Amino acid sequence: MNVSLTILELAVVSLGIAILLVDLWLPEQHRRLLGYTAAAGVGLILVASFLISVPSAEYAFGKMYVMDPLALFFKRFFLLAGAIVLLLSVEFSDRIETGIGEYYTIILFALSGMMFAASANDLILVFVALELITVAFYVLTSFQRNNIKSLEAGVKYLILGALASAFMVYGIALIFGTANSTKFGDILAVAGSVSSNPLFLLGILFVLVGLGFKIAAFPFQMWAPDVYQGSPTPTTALLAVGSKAAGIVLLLRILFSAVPQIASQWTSLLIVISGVTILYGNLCALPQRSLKRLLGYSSIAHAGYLLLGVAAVSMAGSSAILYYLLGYLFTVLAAFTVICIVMREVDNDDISSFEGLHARSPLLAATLSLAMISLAGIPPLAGFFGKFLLLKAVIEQGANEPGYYCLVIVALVGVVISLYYYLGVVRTVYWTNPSPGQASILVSTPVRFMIYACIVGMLYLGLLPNAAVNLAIRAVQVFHL
Amino acid sequence: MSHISTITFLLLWPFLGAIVIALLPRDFRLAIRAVALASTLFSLLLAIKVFLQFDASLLAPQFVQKVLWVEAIGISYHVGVDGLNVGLILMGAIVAFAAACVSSEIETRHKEYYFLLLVMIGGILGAFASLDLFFFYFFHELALIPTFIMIGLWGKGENRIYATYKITIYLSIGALLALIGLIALYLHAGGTTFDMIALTKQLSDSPLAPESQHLIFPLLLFGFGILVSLWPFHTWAPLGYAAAPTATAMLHAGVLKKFGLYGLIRIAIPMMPEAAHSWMHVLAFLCLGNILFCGFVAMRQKDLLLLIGNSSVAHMGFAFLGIASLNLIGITGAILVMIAHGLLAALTFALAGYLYRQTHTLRMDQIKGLLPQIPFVGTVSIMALLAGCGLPGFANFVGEVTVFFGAWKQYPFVTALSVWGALVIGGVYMLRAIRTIFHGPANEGFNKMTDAVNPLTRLPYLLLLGSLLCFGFFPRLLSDKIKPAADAVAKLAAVARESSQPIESTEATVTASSKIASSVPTSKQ
Amino acid sequence: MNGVGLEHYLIVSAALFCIGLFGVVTRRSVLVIYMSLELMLNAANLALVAMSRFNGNLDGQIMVFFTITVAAAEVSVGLALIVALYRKRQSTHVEDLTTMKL
Amino acid sequence: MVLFLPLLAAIGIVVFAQRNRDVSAALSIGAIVAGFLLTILFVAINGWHPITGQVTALWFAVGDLRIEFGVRLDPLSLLMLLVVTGVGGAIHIYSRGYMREDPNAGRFFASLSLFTFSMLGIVLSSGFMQMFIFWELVGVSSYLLIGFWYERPSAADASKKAFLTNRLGDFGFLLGILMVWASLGSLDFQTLESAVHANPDALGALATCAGLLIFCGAVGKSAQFPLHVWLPDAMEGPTPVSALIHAATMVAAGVYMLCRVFFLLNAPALEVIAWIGGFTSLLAAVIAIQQNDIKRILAYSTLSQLGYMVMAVGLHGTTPAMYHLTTHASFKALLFLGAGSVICALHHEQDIWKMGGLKKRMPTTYWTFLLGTLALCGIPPFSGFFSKDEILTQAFHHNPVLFGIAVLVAMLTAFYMFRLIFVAFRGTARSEASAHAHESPGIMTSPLVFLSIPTVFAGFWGIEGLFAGHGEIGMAHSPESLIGHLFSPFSHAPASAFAGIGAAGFGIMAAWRLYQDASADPIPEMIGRLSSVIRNRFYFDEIYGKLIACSHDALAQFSDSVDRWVIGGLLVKGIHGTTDLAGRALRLLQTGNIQTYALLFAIGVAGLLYFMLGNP
Amino acid sequence: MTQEILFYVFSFLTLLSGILVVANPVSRNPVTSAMFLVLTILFMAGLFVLLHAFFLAAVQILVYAGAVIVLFLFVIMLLDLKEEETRRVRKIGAGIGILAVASVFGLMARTIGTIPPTASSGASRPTLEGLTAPLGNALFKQYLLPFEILSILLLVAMVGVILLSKKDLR
Repeated sequence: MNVSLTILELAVVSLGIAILLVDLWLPEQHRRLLGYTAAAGVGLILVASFLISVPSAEYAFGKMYVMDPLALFFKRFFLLAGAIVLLLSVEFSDRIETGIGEYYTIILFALSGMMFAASANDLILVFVALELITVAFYVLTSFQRNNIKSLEAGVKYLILGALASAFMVYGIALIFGTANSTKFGDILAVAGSVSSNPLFLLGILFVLVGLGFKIAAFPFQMWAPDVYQGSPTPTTALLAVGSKAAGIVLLLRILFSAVPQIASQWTSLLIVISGVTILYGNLCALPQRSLKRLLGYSSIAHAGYLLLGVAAVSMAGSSAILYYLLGYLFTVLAAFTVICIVMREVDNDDISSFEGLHARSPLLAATLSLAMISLAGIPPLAGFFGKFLLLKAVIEQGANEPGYYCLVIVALVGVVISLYYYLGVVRTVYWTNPSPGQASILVSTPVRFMIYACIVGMLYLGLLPNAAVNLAIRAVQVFHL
Repeated sequence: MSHISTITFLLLWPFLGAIVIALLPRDFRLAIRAVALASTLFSLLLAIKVFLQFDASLLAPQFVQKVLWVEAIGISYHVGVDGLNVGLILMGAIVAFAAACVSSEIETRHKEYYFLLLVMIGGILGAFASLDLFFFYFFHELALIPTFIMIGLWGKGENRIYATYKITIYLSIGALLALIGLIALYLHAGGTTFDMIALTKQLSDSPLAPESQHLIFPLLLFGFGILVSLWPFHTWAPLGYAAAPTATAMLHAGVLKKFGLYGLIRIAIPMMPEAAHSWMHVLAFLCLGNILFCGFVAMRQKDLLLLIGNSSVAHMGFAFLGIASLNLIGITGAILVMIAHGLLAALTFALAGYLYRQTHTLRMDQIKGLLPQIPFVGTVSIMALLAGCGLPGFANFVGEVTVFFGAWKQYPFVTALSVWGALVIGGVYMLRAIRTIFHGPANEGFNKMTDAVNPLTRLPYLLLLGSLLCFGFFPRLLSDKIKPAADAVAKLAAVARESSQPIESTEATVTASSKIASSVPTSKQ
Repeated sequence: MNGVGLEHYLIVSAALFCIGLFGVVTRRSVLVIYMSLELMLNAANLALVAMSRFNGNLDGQIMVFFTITVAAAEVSVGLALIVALYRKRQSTHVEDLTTMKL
Repeated sequence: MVLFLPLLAAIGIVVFAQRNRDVSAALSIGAIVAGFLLTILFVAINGWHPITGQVTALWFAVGDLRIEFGVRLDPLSLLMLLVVTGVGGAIHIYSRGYMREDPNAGRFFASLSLFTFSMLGIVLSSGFMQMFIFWELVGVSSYLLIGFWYERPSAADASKKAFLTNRLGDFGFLLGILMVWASLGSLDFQTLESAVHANPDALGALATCAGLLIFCGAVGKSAQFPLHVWLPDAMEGPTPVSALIHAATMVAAGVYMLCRVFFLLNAPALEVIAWIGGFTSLLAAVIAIQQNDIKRILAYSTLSQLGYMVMAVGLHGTTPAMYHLTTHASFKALLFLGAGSVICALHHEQDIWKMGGLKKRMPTTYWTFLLGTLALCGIPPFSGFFSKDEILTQAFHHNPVLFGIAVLVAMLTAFYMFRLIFVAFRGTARSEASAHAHESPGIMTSPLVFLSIPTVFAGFWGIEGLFAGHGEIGMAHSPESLIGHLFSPFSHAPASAFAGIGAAGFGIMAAWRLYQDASADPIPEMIGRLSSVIRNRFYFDEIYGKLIACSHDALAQFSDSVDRWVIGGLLVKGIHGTTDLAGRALRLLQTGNIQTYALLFAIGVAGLLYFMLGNP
Repeated sequence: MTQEILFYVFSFLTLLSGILVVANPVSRNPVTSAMFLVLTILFMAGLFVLLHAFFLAAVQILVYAGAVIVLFLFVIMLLDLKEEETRRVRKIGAGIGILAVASVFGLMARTIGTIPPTASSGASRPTLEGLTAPLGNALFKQYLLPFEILSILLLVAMVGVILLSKKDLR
């Protein structure tokens, strides 16, 4: 048993426990420090993760846990996201009346869940890791317990999440029953014989339901807008980036490591889900006035784009997903940072409260605009190249199955629709003038630094994607495609 | 790559300028403007240098620079010039400088404006200089975004927001269609490289299967077509240009719009000649929509900007016609039209912008008889409008006539109608504009106009007009440079023609020519 | 146990699962919804145990163990939420939880 | 050299001397006079058949398309060159006086020089494309000149109309050029000519069509029916412009072009050309007799004479056509300048019924005008007689019906011209202005005198020799042949000669009878409604107006509404609206009620299962 | 044979009480639902016993009946929740719900019906005994990692519950 492979997760968990404990003795006025410490700690772990290199897959806990380039990629991804979200939480801390220390801790625990999920090589571990994430998010979502919206979001997320979990458990049961194992390696070994077994397929479908809920894919996307809107902003950010990425990595692992044959049989399903998700998210976002809710819908649409890569069932598609997620990370976090800071001034995320932002804070305005532009998939930002790779991957498959071309068309329609509302945000930010009462917004140094980091990330990925693409390509080599 | 090509410098200047502007404090208005002017001027000088040093006798692209960008999928930063784009780059640089000059009309948010302007210029120049499919598209998109934002922020008129959305959505659809086509092309060609030169060579050696060609070509045709306002996807253009700030309209209508045409010539036709043959008939008839339909629409416009916008759409029809003819003359003509129209559109929009600043309206039922008050601008405007209806001496005439000669053999009927559109319809609306706005008695309320007296103010107009006249008088400056490259394209297209059914086309010619015989007496009225 | 095979257990678990699902879909008290969710998880547990038994593989039972724990954790968080919510709204009705919509 | 002098002058004026009237006038006049002298010098040195027949330079070439710019010197172009520079020079000088008051004279002379340049370009062009280019340039410079007083709505409208009508003709011309190029593969006159000579059927089935299309160009420029409407309106320009453009040079370009490309025209095409020419001349003559504006009378007379020339071309008579063109250029320019002198003297009064008795007050003008009139009417021994006679002879030999028309037109010509003379110059002054008119200054009368020289004598030496190609027939003409020539019309075709003279005489008599002392026009009473029909030019303008309104405007309106409602409205707005609606409708699913979400979740699962497992 | 009868009895009772949890025609009181839930869980424990999962049966009763349901009841009592008010009975919603759930069940049952009957014919007689010792062994050796993760999960849940339900914090 090679426990040392889990060093990163262990570090995060220890950090979480440490924060929890330190919080007990820390005086009120130094709370801010706690957040910075947590962020710095995560950052440190992130840096440390670069000391680890995994030339080939290594296993621990009886092949339940795997450490391979894909896992490492996502661990770093989550660590990065975690560091930024923690910084964001510090910014948000005055709006959480109680237990900010616990907030950081739970974020860290959720983070560790995501990191475990990245390494999951067994359905049981998948389930447990996902539940850790989910339960942590139940708490994070309803953390503003004096805010009815936050509580409501928590309840909604909890009920639907538990529903999805139930399906997932049932699915795991069925898979276990037919393949007689929950380990991916074993499933892959017997998949040839069981892939025609309807019970096995049913199991896979139920597991997909559970994951579909996590990434907010159609038809399990209903929760996203409400929860995005109601949750505290850092939670939303982490939900948008971390939870979605965790769902995606598990989806990829299960589909392409455990049951690749089934994945290639089910392309039509994936195509339909991806297409409908894109359309649904974009169409619903059109008339949206609440920016967080809009981003909720947009996250549905982006789940659809990510599913493009899944639907392609190819190395190119998977690597495109990884790249896309990386771009999405910077973009969404930048957007939520701005929202978080602006909402600190006015407790309202209606788009109208962003009017004249350019005059109140040019940096925030530019950041939000850049984020929107990147989300819309316009060069030179990361979103463009990600979409480019995804579309390329899908078109690549078009020769085998014409349905892919329809999917491409749908994706295009989605992109065009999305332009409308993304640019609507940009318009509000720049076209209008601030109402007289609104003062200019000050941005603290760490946040400024963070924003710069996000912008640099977006630009770097958009302008010099070579390294990231290579990284993604190396990471997806683990799949059996 | 040890050396850095002049072209790279040419692209770099606007971006460098943009960065410098981004770093300057927002109160340094003069410095910001100076940086913008200087960087575009440097680009212009480099473009002139490239143009003069360009050796038409070499078929390979020159001033090449190639840096691997994304190794895994074969994207590289690859720029260079050959006959197809050398003129366009020069034109783009001229228009860019002129656009920077006329930007003095901007009164708010200089910093953002000039930043976006320079990014747009860099993108435009990059799109035309790229020899890599990805960067070709990338730069174009890069230039589009500032366009949208500038229209929205500094645009004029009440419905600029609607116009912004319309232009955004339309152009995005077009660009995305083209993107799909480009990706599909890349993949069908083996998925190893985005390099245009390599792809062209590879595809001429082993052409794509006809099914693939017929799948990809329409994507490119309509994708690029929407970008160039191919009828009936043109409605964004007049509206958008009417709403755009002057420099944006100049750059977009003048240069960026040509991207689609350039793409057709550079990519679609040489790489998929067979499909090109079967689709060019469609294009030929759609271009009639541009020439005649939009010409008629232009006749009805009451606003000068809308008139110019529609006429610019109509002019695109000639370039389409040239491309549709798929022969050396037609393609050369199309490029000439592109260059000429680029200069002309920039000039007209610059002038319209000047007038608008003076009058705050360009409705032709309100402003009348301006010439005596603004002799310089008026005269230049009249010359520009006359150039717009294809007057010899201006570069447009050369391009249009060349297109007609090129297209005549393929589509006599279409060409006849296009000639009608060029000579008669074009004449009607341009003269109408001159007649109402500049001639006739002056209208009350517009008697406080000031003419452009300052030499610096005059510079952009004179520069554009001078280039138009220069290329109009000495078209060989351009045509000799274009010809070898256009010939290569036409040859690739011709190879496919021989392989496809020749009988059908001759039949078509015969029927078409009998049509023309019957149509001439009626069309003479 | 000759006549009773895996499929019987599975049918029972499926039926129970669907009963739970039905409860989630139709009941309007959040508490009862939680209970229905418990039913669903229990149904899954039944399936797991049956699978485990008929496959001769203990892993299924381990999974049940985890499921029970997770269910308990979820329910506790959920109930805490209800308490918090009830303090704000004096209601555990789902129809009162619609401040965010459209 | 001759070609570029005016261009340089034009550029010079635009760049340096726009504000300075004297300099610009001097530049312009200097250029054209120098051109005239150079031409004479050239002819004197090289004769009518220069060794260097054609020099060209490649202007533009792509593939099969070679557009060359060249100078083609042959008798035809040299003659035309003389006409353009000579008559044009006189008009330039005259303009100096006529425009001395105008503040924008600089612009005027720039346009004038540009016009001269373009005209010379047409004359000297060696290929179709070059000719077309200058053809268009002539169009635009005439546009500038007609619309010189652009503040006047009528002038602005007239210039627009002229340009557009010309454009219509150019449309056909360009199509014709394209057609010729497509079948013969060249645009060079020389190459084309040899190709046609080598193989008369080279143009194939399209020969007639191509010929007629090219003729369209001439119809536009030479204002033949049905595109004649612009010419009378063009009289809104300053009078020297009318003289230059609409009498001497521009309108002659069409005829010149027809002569130049005569080899391309086959019999059916010529037939059509002849009839159009004949019809135009008759129509214009009829209209002319009921016009009251002095310049309009002259304009219609020009139309009529152009019809003559075109008819002559159509009857295979390029030589008579060119001959008449030459003589007509000089005497019509003379007449226009005379009219201009009158107008100037009367402070821009153009109605002949408000003149009268000018003979005494403006003797130079009167006598030169009379000379011009006599020439126009074809009274021997003035030049018009000889040229007209040749056309009549041509018609007599080829087409008796057209001959009849021609004679009738000759009679009408004499009638309306002498109506003009009698009403305007004889009798008594009918207005204040005419009573106090003064003779124009020398700078205006000297061109009149200069122009009256060829008016009187041009007929003496004829131009057949030029085209016959034998011997050098220059300025030095032997007196024997001159005398012989003088009477040759009577000797070799007496019928047509006498018919012409007779018709003219009859016309003069009629005019004398009717207008000797008339204070108002007696004709309206005599023919009633017809008069107003004639006076209103057979309502051509109105008909065209309606026609254009019904065709182009309707099409434009149609296109515009399609653009606005169908493409912009139905499609764009429709798609946009549908999308928006779909968004709003889908949004309704998000009721905020968790139960709905769960239900949809369940439905989703059901759907998913059905989709994947429903049909095993 | 006894086992067979017991299976049918327990199954029937499980399902019946399950139905009564969600759709009690008599009472809409959450307490009733909770009580029937206890019954369901008890009967299911019986099924577990039939499947020789003795340890799990015990856990089931202890954790669910002993802890979870008590928690439910505790909350119900704490909040003094009354009967679920019947506002508008959403017949359409319920109808669609029944339809959707029925179709899910139908599809699941059909899929389950496709298992080859060999599993039930007793050809491979199951021998697995769900005793405590092997379970514990597996749990603390092979499944140590998920177990530990679960402990974190419980920690998270604990922290969360305290934060959410505490009346006033500091």
